[in-house]
Amino acid sequence: MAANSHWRLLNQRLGPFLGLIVIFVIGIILNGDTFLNIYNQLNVLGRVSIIALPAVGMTLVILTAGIDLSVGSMVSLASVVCAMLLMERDWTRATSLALPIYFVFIFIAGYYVVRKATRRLDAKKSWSVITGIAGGLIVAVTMVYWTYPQVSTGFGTLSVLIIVPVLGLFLGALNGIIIAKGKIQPFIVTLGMMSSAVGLAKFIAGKGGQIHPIYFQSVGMTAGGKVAPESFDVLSSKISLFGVKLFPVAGLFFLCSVIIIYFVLTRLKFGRYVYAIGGNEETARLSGINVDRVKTIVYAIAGGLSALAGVLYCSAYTQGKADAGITWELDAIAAVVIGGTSLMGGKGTVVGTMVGVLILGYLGNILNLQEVSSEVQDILKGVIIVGAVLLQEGIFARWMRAFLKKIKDEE
Amino acid sequence: MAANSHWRLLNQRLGPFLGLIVIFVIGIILNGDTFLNIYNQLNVLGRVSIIALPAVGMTLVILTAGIDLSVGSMVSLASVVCAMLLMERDWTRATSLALPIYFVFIFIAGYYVVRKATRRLDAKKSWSVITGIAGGLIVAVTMVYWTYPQVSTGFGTLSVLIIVPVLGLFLGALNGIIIAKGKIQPFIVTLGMMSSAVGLAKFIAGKGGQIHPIYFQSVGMTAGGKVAPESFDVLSSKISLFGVKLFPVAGLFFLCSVIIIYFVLTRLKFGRYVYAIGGNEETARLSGINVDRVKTIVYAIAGGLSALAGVLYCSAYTQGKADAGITWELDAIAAVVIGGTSLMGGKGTVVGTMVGVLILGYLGNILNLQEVSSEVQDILKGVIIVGAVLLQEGIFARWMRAFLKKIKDEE
Amino acid sequence: MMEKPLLLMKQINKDFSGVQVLYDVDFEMSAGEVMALMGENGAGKSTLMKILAGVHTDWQGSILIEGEKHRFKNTKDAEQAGISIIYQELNLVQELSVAENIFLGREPAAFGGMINYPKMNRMAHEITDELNLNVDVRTPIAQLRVGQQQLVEIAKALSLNARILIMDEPSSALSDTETEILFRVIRQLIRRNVAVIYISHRMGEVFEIADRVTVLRDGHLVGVRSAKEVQRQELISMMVGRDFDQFFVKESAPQDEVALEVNRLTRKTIDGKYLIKDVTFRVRKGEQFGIAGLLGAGRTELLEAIFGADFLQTSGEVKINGQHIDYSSPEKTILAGLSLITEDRKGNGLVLGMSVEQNMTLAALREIVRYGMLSKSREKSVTGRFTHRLSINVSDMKNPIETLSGGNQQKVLLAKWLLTNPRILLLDEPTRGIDVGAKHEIYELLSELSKQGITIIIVSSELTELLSICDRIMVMREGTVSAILEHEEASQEKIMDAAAPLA
Amino acid sequence: CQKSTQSGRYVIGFSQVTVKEPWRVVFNEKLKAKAEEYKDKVDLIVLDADDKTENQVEHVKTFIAKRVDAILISPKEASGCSKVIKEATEAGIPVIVLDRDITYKGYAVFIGADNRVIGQAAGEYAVKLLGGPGNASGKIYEICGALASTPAQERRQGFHDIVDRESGIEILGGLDGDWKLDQGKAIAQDALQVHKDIDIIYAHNDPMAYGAYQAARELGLEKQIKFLGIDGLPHEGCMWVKNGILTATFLYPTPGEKGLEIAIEILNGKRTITPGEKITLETATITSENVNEFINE
Ligand SMILES: Nc1ncnc2c1ncn2[C@@H]1O[C@H](COP(=O)(O)OP(=O)(O)OP(=O)(O)O)[C@@H](O)[C@H]1O
Ligand SMILES: Nc1ncnc2c1ncn2[C@@H]1O[C@H](COP(=O)(O)OP(=O)(O)OP(=O)(O)O)[C@@H](O)[C@H]1O
Ligand SMILES: [Mg+2]
Ligand SMILES: [Mg+2]
Repeated sequence: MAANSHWRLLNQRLGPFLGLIVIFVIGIILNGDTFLNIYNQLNVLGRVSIIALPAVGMTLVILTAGIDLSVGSMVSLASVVCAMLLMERDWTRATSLALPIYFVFIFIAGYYVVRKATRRLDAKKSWSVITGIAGGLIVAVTMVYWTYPQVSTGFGTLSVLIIVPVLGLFLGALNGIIIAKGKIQPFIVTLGMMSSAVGLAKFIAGKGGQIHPIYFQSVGMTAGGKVAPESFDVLSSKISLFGVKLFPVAGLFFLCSVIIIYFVLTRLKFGRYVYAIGGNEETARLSGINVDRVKTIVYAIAGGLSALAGVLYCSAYTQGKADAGITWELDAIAAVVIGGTSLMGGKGTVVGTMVGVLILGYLGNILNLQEVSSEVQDILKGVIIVGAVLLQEGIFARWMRAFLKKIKDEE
Repeated sequence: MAANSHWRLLNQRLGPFLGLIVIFVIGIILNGDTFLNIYNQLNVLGRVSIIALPAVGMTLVILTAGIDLSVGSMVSLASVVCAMLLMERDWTRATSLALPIYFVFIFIAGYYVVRKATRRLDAKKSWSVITGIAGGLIVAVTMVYWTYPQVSTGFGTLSVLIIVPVLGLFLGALNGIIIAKGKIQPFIVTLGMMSSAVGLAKFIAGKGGQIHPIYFQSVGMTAGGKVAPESFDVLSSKISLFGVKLFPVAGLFFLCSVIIIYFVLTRLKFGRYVYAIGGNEETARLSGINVDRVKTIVYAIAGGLSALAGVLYCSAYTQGKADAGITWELDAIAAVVIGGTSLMGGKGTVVGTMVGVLILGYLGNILNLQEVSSEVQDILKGVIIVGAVLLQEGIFARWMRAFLKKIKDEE
Repeated sequence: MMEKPLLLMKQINKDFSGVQVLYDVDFEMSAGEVMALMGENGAGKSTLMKILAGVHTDWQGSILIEGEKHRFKNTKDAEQAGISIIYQELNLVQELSVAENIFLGREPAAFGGMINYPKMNRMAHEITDELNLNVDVRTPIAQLRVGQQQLVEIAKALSLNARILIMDEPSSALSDTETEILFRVIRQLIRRNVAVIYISHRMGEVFEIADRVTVLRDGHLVGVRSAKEVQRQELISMMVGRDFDQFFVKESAPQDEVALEVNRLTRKTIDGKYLIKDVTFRVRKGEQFGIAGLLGAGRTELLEAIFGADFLQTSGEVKINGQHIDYSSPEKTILAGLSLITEDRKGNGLVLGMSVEQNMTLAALREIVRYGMLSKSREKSVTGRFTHRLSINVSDMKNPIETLSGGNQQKVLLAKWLLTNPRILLLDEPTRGIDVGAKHEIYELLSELSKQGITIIIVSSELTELLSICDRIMVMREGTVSAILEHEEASQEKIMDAAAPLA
Repeated sequence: CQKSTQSGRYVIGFSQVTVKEPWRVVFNEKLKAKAEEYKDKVDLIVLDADDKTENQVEHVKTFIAKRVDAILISPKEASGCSKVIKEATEAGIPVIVLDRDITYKGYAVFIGADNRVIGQAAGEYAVKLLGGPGNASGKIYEICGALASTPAQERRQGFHDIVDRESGIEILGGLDGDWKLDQGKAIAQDALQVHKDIDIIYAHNDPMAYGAYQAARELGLEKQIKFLGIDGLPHEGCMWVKNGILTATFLYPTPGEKGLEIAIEILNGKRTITPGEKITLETATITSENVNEFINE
């Protein structure tokens, strides 16, 4: 198969972009200005931005020849926790889950940073450990001082933007560790996590998984005086210059995540290792790469980004609920694949994923503008997913050739 | 890995059974007679029997190192079509989809059978083709004579038991052909099919996917006089001897499918091919195995069994609807994996799958009897899926050994 | 050179889940020497080396380097101790570039974990030049061929500047010219006082490059000899545990009728690059027909084309006994009487998950079918027969195939294809990585088959082999036929300049 | 808000959260039927959000992009669509919220039945069946709808408002049947073994109640247990009541027609908008006596 690798590579690199252009043109033809106008464009962008984050994380996972079915339920869990942190006062199930994890994480992070630092100064190992612990504690404690009061007053935007993703990181890392240390199929592990995370989300939400609305003064809704900080509303607003709305804030998160991951994949050793593991795990291991660690980090990132998406969801839909991210994992995977990343691992780019996300986003938008019923949308979606991959793999081309050859032979 | 292969093999063979025994004992301890009594047992069996069929098909697929995400939506589609065939009169979307496929299929089947027969008699190729076509036509036409009148009178139990599974076979084969000829990951193709099949189900159900109830005279209800044949109710009844209910009819389908597939896998060339393809597809192809055909058949079987499950669903719940089988694919996969079949392909048994199905069935039953809330059930399910695999792979054992070793080294 | 040894492995014992494969093996060598490690397939050479390289961690015994005790937890540890290894199997990431593969896990960093690509590529380029491997170091490995990939492996090992360099059958994928380059490099290393452990089944090479030879048999150390003094026969008997008069066997009796006829066979990659071009030749019934050529000459591609092995479009005609055959898929060609034993045993020869027995019957299941069902008893008898005939040593036919050593695996493959009772047997590097004992047996088998009228077509990179067992040798150059030599007229030189690419 | 009066026609967009539930199918049917009556001056766009909040928000946004004259929406939950409905309202498009009230109260009108009231009606009926207020006694098994949804919580709440007052009545169960017949059946199958002496099974909708009936029938208990459902759709609940399967069901009226009428009133300027106005639709207790009038309508 390596035979037609050049051709395929070209396809996989450019294919997605062409696809995007095509669908965009179709959009213009079908809906003209309604489609083109800035308002609609920003809508599409704003909407896809949220689901894009798990897709970006998924890209890393799939590049290591893995899969993460739990991103959707991570979004759900995160949205519930986020909403409760914002709206509830005093200790709730949400706080008792998120905060301990958060502090432990802070501690560990601090520990490693400080330890590395001391190592640099070439101190003795024992020393570096001690200083590490000390440093970790200091960081953690300061954080406690900052966060703890918010338990009773309700949490601020910044806090949830840190605490909730950390929760995601943690659960993602859990996925990664089990996969790496247990040497089990990512499919199974994340399938399990998918079920458990949803259950957890429902449990934390209480009453078998009730919805937690988020109220804003500005939106003119209040629940017994309890409201979320206005700043949280900003997350779903649009940046405007001279009164012209230019870019959705969620879009920024999307863009940043893509840029960062792109940098990581292309410039950092870590990125090479991701590709190497996807390409040939055994070789990667024999080359002294710490495969287990890389995997753990990759799944952690996927979890973290999903949780972040959960936060954005809360802001966009002013609620947290246990089925917020249901089936998002499939959309994420679809986007990644349409973006030209191979499920076999080792091949693909995060930019492709971005394009894939946009393709799916515009598709939905156009079909809605066309008032196409949801069932037809489902049918089309399925066809397009398969079609896109067939195109990328240059299958149609091969079939054509085979066909022409047959005709020639007939003569 | 090969190191502890013996141990692993043992685990994978016996593990599931042990798991089943354990869970059974737990059931007895917790709920005593309520759990043990025949009625409850039959209940569980009856309930799992339906979801078991896709799992059995999934086993074949996974043995070829594939995956089929579309089984759930096949169940949905089948249930809708089945319900409409039973309850509607005259041409509906259901009939216009199912019947043509059905006739084409009959024709092709007849064609091959007759052609093979003529070949046996060592006739010329051209001859065998002609006779084949003739034969196919004859069979098809006779079938038309039998089925066609039912379009206006509503279909009988036997007819739906043939027509609907054939629809599943067809769509499954479509999966297989695209996967085989297109050389794309099964995950993608079946993901696409999943989306499309659900869409199709909704479309056929009409009004954006309404539910189609099934009425029986016996249950004393009629929808404008239209009722399904009583014989259809039998599919969800229990076989009883001397007034003692012995075995659910659905259970028979389950059992038969397991026995047949077991036979196919262990006694037929085809079965060996399935394992070979899962073990090393390239080798299989170079050994003269028609990989594409085997794959197509495997996915077709998965589709067919899922459709059959859809029919049983209709009988059990007296309705057909577009979300009947939603997320069943995940349960099926879970059952297969808990049953000790490796997602890497080439290793596993259908008996294991049967055990896996029962384990999940009893789990749900016990938790319900204990009135454990659904969210906790979700959490437990996730944990058990992962735990089961960890056990089978003998990971815990390995960790223990490593741990003990460490301790020894410390000394 | 009796100064204090650089490396000392004492009383090494190793078992794989209870199956003992190394018994109290001692291994010792000093800086600046080349130690050849020889032994039949499954003797334990690779295992011993993997222990030294930190791949296997659960073993008994001790490793001393410059008298200092070491116990490696992983390959990284071993690297730090100055040990690098070229594995018997290729260990490369197809998607990554040549340079990235060479420095995988050891990328020169700029700052903050960023890779310094210019530097890395420069360094990579220096090494590949040293090996006359002239490809752009930025091309993905996937576009290189087995041979070239092997050279990258070597480059990777060299880039570590190790004190101890282990080469596990590095030459088996290399043509003579490339092997020469390899030897040149080894000699340079020796001058830099590096210790080289060289595993090979090729006597000639061993005598050419090695200072001393350590011989293993069935996991036991048989002895150490100086390459200067020891005799070929002695080595063989040490390895095999028995003597035999004559090594190569050729008793083929080609008949007059043409068995296989290939006319203007051509195939291209999608990018229009010729893999083979207008290949035309005839092979007679019962003939042993050799195909020589440098790496990438298109030999594998030719065999695969005839056998219908992959989907690349192919044109031209193939006739068996004067009849056109449809070579669009192995399914069809096998029925037409063709069999192909591929280059890459693990990759596309065996099904590793399956038992020895099942692997053997995979291509000929119809042989063991009774009333449309597989009959276990027939399977047992049939496979038993061939196991005996090819003297495959395997304790239980139900064991997984991966527990057999290379040589025995190769014999299982032969059995597998003989079961299809072919008219024409295509063999691609059938003796690669196989010990003399097994080789000898295979030569005997081949001539026996040719006497039964089966046509043998054998691709090999070992010219001595081809020269001594083939009735005729076809030489390929860049996908085309450059010469077809009769047994008598054929010689190393003629073949080599027919094979050498046109400047 | 600029109307497309040049064409003299009104474009009205409707976002239906899902059509998987038969109740919503009837809902859409009746709404469309009503739209037919006004077809000379109204174009009705009906979109199905496939049970996803995101889709509904997307719908409303496309409606805004298309500058429709009015928006009808039957939201998935109280909070999800608040923001976008605010956006629409501020864009000058009157929004009429149907069936489920939302947290943002700036909309033009809310039309829907009160699930709590319905729950209470069910409770009162159950109490009556068990001996009337004060001296009622017996066991009731409750099968809930998707507990994550407000209707389920309110139907539960309302029921308990009444029944919890009765010391003689014991309420069991409360598992989540997710509105689905099959899950209702599975829950009942298991429950009926633990508690053989259940008098009433109260399910949050008719299909689940019917599922419970099927389970009881397998055990031969269908005669001694009474089944209460909610919704009272003509071809479902009513049919089952008529056939003596359900003892009673409680009408959960569909707000579609009313919604459209009010929308048109607003567009014609016949009705002035008082933000946050609520219109509650009446429920009704459907039993074998009165079932026919509900089927024939
Ligand atoms: N991973 C493994 N699991 C189980 N058995 C193994 C494994 N690796 C090697 N063996 C067994 O150990 C023995 C020695 O194998 P090894 O590869 O070291 O032989 P070798 O001398 O390298 O043979 P060859 O010349 O074919 O490479 C063989 O019997 C082989 O079957
Ligand atoms: N997968 C591939 N993609 C593109 N070109 C290939 C591929 N495999 C082989 N080639 C080209 O085909 C030609 C022959 O390759 P092939 O491997 O058949 O050589 P060979 O003589 O068989 O060498 P070997 O000793 O490895 O068998 C080479 O020019 C090589 O560039
Ligand atoms: Mg070896
Ligand atoms: Mg070759």
